[in-house]
Amino acid sequence: MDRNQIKKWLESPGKMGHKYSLWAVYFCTGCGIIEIPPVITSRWDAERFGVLPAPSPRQANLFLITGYVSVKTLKAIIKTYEQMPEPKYTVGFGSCPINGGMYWDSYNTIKHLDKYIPIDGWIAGCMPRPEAIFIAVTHLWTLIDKGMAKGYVKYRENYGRYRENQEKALGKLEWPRLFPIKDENE
Amino acid sequence: MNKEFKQELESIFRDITVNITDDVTPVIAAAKPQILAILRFLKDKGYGHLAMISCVDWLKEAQFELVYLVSAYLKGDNEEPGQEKITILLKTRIDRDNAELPTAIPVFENAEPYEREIHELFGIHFTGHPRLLPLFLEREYKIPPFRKDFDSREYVKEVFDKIPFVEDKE
Amino acid sequence: MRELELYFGPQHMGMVGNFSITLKVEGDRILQAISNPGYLHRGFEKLMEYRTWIQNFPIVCRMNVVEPDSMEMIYAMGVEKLAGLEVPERAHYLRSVYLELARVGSHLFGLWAYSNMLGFDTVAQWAMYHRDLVLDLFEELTGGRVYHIYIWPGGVRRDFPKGFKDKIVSALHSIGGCVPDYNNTFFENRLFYDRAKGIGKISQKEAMELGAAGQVLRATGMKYDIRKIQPYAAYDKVDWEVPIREEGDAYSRILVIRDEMIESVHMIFKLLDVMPEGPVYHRIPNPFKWTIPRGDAYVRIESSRGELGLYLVSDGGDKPYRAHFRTPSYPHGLIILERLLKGASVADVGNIMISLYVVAPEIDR
Amino acid sequence: MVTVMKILEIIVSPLVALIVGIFFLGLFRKMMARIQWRYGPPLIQPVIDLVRLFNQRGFSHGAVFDLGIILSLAGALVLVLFIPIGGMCPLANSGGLLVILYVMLFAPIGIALSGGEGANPNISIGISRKLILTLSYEVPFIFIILSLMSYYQTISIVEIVKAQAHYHWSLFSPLFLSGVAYFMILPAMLGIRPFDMASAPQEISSGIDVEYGGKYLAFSQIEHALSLFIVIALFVNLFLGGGNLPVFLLKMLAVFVCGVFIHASFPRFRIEQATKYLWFWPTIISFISLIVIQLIR
Amino acid sequence: MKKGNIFSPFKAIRHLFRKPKTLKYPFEPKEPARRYRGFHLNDWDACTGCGNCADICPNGAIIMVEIPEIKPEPGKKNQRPKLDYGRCCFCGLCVDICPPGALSLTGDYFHIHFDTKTFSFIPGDEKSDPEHFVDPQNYSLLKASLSHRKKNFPGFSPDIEYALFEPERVPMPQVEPEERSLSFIEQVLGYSEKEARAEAARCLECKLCEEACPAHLKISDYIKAIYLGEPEESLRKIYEDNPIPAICGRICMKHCEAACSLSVRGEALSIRWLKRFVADTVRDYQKALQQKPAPSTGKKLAIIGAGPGGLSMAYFSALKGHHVTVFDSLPGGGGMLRVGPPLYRLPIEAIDKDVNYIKSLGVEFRFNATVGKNISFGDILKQYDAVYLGIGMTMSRSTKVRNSEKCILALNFLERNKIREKVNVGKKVVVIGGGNVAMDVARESIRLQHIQHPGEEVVTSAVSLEDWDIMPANKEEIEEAKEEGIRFNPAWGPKDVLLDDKGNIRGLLCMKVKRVFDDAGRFSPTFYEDQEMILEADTIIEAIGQASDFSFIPKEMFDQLKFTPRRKIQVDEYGMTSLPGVFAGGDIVNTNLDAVTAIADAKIATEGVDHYLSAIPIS
Repeated sequence: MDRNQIKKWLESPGKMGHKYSLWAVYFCTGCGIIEIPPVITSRWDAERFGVLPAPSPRQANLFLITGYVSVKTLKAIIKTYEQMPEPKYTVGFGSCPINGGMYWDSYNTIKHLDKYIPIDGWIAGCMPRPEAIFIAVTHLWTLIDKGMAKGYVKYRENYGRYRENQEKALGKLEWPRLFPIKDENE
Repeated sequence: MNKEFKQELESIFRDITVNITDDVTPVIAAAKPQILAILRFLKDKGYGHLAMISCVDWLKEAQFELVYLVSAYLKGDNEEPGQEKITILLKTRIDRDNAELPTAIPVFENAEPYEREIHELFGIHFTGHPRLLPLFLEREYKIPPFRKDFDSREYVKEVFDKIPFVEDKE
Repeated sequence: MRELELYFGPQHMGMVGNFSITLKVEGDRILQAISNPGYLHRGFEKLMEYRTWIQNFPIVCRMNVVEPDSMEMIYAMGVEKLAGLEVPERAHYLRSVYLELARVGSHLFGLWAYSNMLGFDTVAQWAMYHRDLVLDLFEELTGGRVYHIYIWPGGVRRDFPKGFKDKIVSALHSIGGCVPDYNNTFFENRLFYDRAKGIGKISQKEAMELGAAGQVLRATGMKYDIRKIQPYAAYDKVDWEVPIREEGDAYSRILVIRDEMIESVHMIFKLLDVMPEGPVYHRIPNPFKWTIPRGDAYVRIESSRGELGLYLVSDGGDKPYRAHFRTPSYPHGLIILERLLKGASVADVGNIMISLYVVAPEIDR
Repeated sequence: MVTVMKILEIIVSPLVALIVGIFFLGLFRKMMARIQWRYGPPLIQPVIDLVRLFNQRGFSHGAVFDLGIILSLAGALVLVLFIPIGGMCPLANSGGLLVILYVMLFAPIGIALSGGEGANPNISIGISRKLILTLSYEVPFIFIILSLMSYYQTISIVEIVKAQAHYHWSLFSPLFLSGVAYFMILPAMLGIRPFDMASAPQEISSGIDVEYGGKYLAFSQIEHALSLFIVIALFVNLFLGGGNLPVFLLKMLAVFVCGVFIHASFPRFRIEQATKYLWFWPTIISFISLIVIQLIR
Repeated sequence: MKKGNIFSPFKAIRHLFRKPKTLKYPFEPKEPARRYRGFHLNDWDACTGCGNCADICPNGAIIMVEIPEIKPEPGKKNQRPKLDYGRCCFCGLCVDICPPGALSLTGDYFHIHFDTKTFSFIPGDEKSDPEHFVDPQNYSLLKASLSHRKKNFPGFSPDIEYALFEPERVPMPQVEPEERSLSFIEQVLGYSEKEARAEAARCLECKLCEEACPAHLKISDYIKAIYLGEPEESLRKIYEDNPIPAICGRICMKHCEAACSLSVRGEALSIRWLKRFVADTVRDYQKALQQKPAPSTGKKLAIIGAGPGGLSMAYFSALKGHHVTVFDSLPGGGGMLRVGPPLYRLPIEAIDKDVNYIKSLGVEFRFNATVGKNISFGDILKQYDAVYLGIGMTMSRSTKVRNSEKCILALNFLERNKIREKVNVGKKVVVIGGGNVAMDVARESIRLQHIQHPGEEVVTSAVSLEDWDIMPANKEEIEEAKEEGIRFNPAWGPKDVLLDDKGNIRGLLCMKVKRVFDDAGRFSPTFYEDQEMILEADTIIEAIGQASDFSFIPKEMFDQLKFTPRRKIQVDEYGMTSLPGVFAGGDIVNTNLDAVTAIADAKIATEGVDHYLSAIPIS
């Protein structure tokens, strides 16, 4: 660790802590999850960078949305995302959450995940290789450093519209609103 | 699947056609009321493995075709060798409107999820089924999605593509 | 004690795949378990009706992420049967080798999931490491790590690259060299025996009644393996054994998986020895004009989890009229799991589920 | 001067416990990683995690939820004060083993209190498992403590350590069987495999920790680090003869490494299997030991 | 397996002291496999813009976008595929279908971004997109993305062996050269139905051919109809744009096949033979086509020349309801095609089949009527509301070297052989010229020699100014001519026709050609005066080009007729010449000089005539 690092640690321990201690929600949303076990196990060992699977969303700060999102999963994703404490970062995996991927004409998968929850970064690939996940982590570090990974803030500020989109896709949601909805006209 | 078996089947059940085009997948076409009896007969004959129940929507003919695929497990004493190679396709056609069929659970217990799935995706009602609850789907669909008149691409355009992106206000 | 409703999954560390089980528990006992699939439902078979015969080839493998290869194989077999396509001799051998590699990879994944679920991450990590070695082989052969898109109607997509045989052999040797480690640490671990013995016990009669196949059935003592019963690819060209066990519990299921893995490795060596030279691909008709005569076909193969079937219907057009997959996890996950969980301990949910090798995406499709 | 030293000790000894405990957490992950053929996180990873957790918003389920975690943390901190750390023991003369026996129940009770507010079925299962486990190892533990007390005729740990310094370690005395029994219940007290069912992530999503996030989880982690320290320190003090600080820490490290080995080599027990195990071998051995000691005396 | 014990698991601990097996990624690099299916790479020079990749993509990930910088040319559209990595599944079907093999996948697969818009891009290669490809030493994993890619990083690349299309065409059954050079039987036998369907199945429907075809035939549609086993439907599709399929199916210059995307790495689809198959298979055009002309407009149109242009004009105008009269000096339809192409390529029956169908639509044909001789051009102008000139090039040019009047002109030679008595040729024939007409002449000549001098040694040699590489004749024609025994003398120019004492031809004196075209690309041959050669000959045929015969047009009108710098009649966008009501098309207007271009001209002129006629009152 050089001087620069130490200076950064002293200046903003929060940012640095989040950078080097990314705990991912363990949620197999789609087929991209198949590359997560190799990443967190011996061949690639993401724990070198402090990336760990967290058993509960309450403890996590990283949400890897791994692959296609069916309507039923979307509900679980939103629930899980709202359970995560702030700050939290989301990464969309592979083609499917970006623009529908190969399920672009499926009646039961959603096509653009960022319509429903904010996404801080996307990884190309079907599915992304472990290497790409590592590079994505380094990119996420940069975004955290620069303060650009602000998806959770965006979610809080535009909660009304997100909630509206969620209800369009899922029907009435049975759980209460996470934030009070601000008047859009303000 | 040999000739004798075919004759035996045809003698017991009337109005069925047994079609042996290929050694391993003989096709039996029967009418709706006979299905359960034939299934039971096949099970007694050793075809005790219901591989699956499939459904084909023949839109032009306004019919659903239910296909029961039954094959045989290995037997300990191996009395009729070669039976386990055979998968029998038992087909029946039912009308598309008010599609209804008796459940096959009394004969094959594992028919339950297959019938549940067909009920959900094709809208066929199985009388006597203990739980015809939704299996896969979360949303409500006006037409069950696996019917041929349900256009998935159109549906995506109607529902998902119309949801707007959330942009920052600046 | 009061009755609780416990949601096992989908967001759960013990859950492999996006699947959920609703448990009604009293203390540590499960009163009722309800499988709750559908988190991965994409309407796959509906999507296939929109795509031409060749366009379906890259997407069918997506149905099951753990072992996509058997999906490719069954689709290719279905199309070949409907269209009457010929497959070159060498392609049969390549397919067998490829499928057996996939079986090894898949079983290693299963071993990872099982030992991880028992909280035994040491073995879990080893197994995952070894699976990665298999994936490296796949990458070398097909250009994809997970989705290989290799078997297509009419043969396989590319021949072995140079020196690939040696790479297979060396990779499998390095996995095989660790079998004693696995034995010592996992399979001969008394705690594994304690945890798995007698858990999720199913009798042969019940298994047959519920439509079981694969290692669930083989663990009850029936040598039911479609590779033997109805040989496809090159499985009838070499000698091999179907490993079985008698008890029908999680312990024997896991050991059947282990024995099968070893048998597969031996089979690959045998296949590599007798593999003929020659072409590997008979060109399929022009993909934009390819129509298949009206008809239907049912084909089945032995995937790493049991009987995988495909009922394929063509109405004479350029697209499948209907495709319906009989996936092995379907009866295992939706009926047998519910039956076995009833009365079990909460601690054994994952134990039973993973020993049945329930893979969620192929249930939901 | 003595008072100043005492106050200093009161400040320093929890610090030492904390540092050692967190170091052990890091070492634990590092060693596990090496056994699993990988490099593992840097040694200070637990510190980074703690920094992160303190900077993350936790979610509270009410006052009791907060109170419970503080109670268990306070219990652990208090407990540290009763344990001699290389000759440094702030509360050496007050209570000794009996207090420890008593205060050690604080942590599970605190967590049970807090978790009861969490309203998550996983927590209730986790708590019941934790309590059952505590009950299970408490039986042999009490036998062991009784053997110790009757052998050394004292309830003060400092006295026991001193006595060992004069003769030989308790482990190589007639207390040998008690030592073995203690070693056998050590994983259960540490909450490591095969006895980590109370927080089994794959079964009940980390059980008691499932609703903790942010600083709550950080407190929980610190509590975990402290209890790791306490249990091992107790073992070192009672059976391995304590010693001055470096020796003491080395002995702790040795015990800890044995614990990691056990953790790395076994899967998890079911809770009834754990109870069965704990009430069988360790209980019998510690009971025999107790009888042996009574006979000797 | 044993029940196990609790001590054996501790053996795992020895791994504590071993070196971990983890790859220290990203500090230790790991290259993807050689066949890795990563991001796309498109060789823009090779890409034809055919769009097959977009058609085969199961996910709709590829769309074709127009690139304004690229000039479209025959066989190349100015479209390039645009990839959407929010859709792509990296299956590589696009690579396997790509006919030119331009598309491939690379080992690059990193693209991590917070903006989804960056996930779609137009793939290029190192040449067309240099700023996004960096050298391996400047390549950084941490910056790797779609705009930071490694140079020379091959992945899954196309392999013709495993391509999804069939690169080889179904061989056309032909009469063997030894046999065909002995008679005038038709050389090409035509596809059987099975062969035709197999060949039609190769078509990828990219429609590059349709753009290359001057008449823009709906090629992929009619080929699909053949594939589906519906030759009638196919014929209907052809007749939308081309009323002479039996002729075109034999002698078309097949611009389409040159443009065919399959031709880049394999053999082009034999579009011409498929058209011929349709024309030959359908026996009764009237029954198959069921065409009815529009109600009569009462307007009258005269067409001079019954060549392909005139026939097409007659067909299209007749369908519009005009009354059409066609004048031709020959005894039948077809114009130059009736006399030019030898019998072994275009039999008279095929021409008559097409002409008869057009006749059946109510078109009046006046054969053996030479305008200017039997009927004057002025009369035609008076009697008809509009006139279409489709006279083509009917006069052979001569080399004008000394004694060249002793030589036979190509068109005379061909015409006599085809519709009159055959020409007597000597045993040694020299053909001057390197174009297609020269090939026809030479090949006819060798047939005549075999017929007239059976069993004797005969020689036909061809002399052309152009060397092999620039010889204007089709490669196929040259090959076939070689097979039949023609001897070629490329890059020799005629200097003198040598006569013997009796005034008969003795031989041809030739000079070596230095170059044929000057720097500006104009035709101006220069010779090495010192290199000479004598080709012995008793017959010399000149086939160096043709010219039009405008002598039937009265002088004062001819003066009003405007010409382009290349001595072609100047027409407006409706095909009308500078004389009002006089339209023109075909070889006298365009420089392609082939039948299908004449059809294209006729299509344009039909619109023009229709427009023009609707403006004038009924006379």
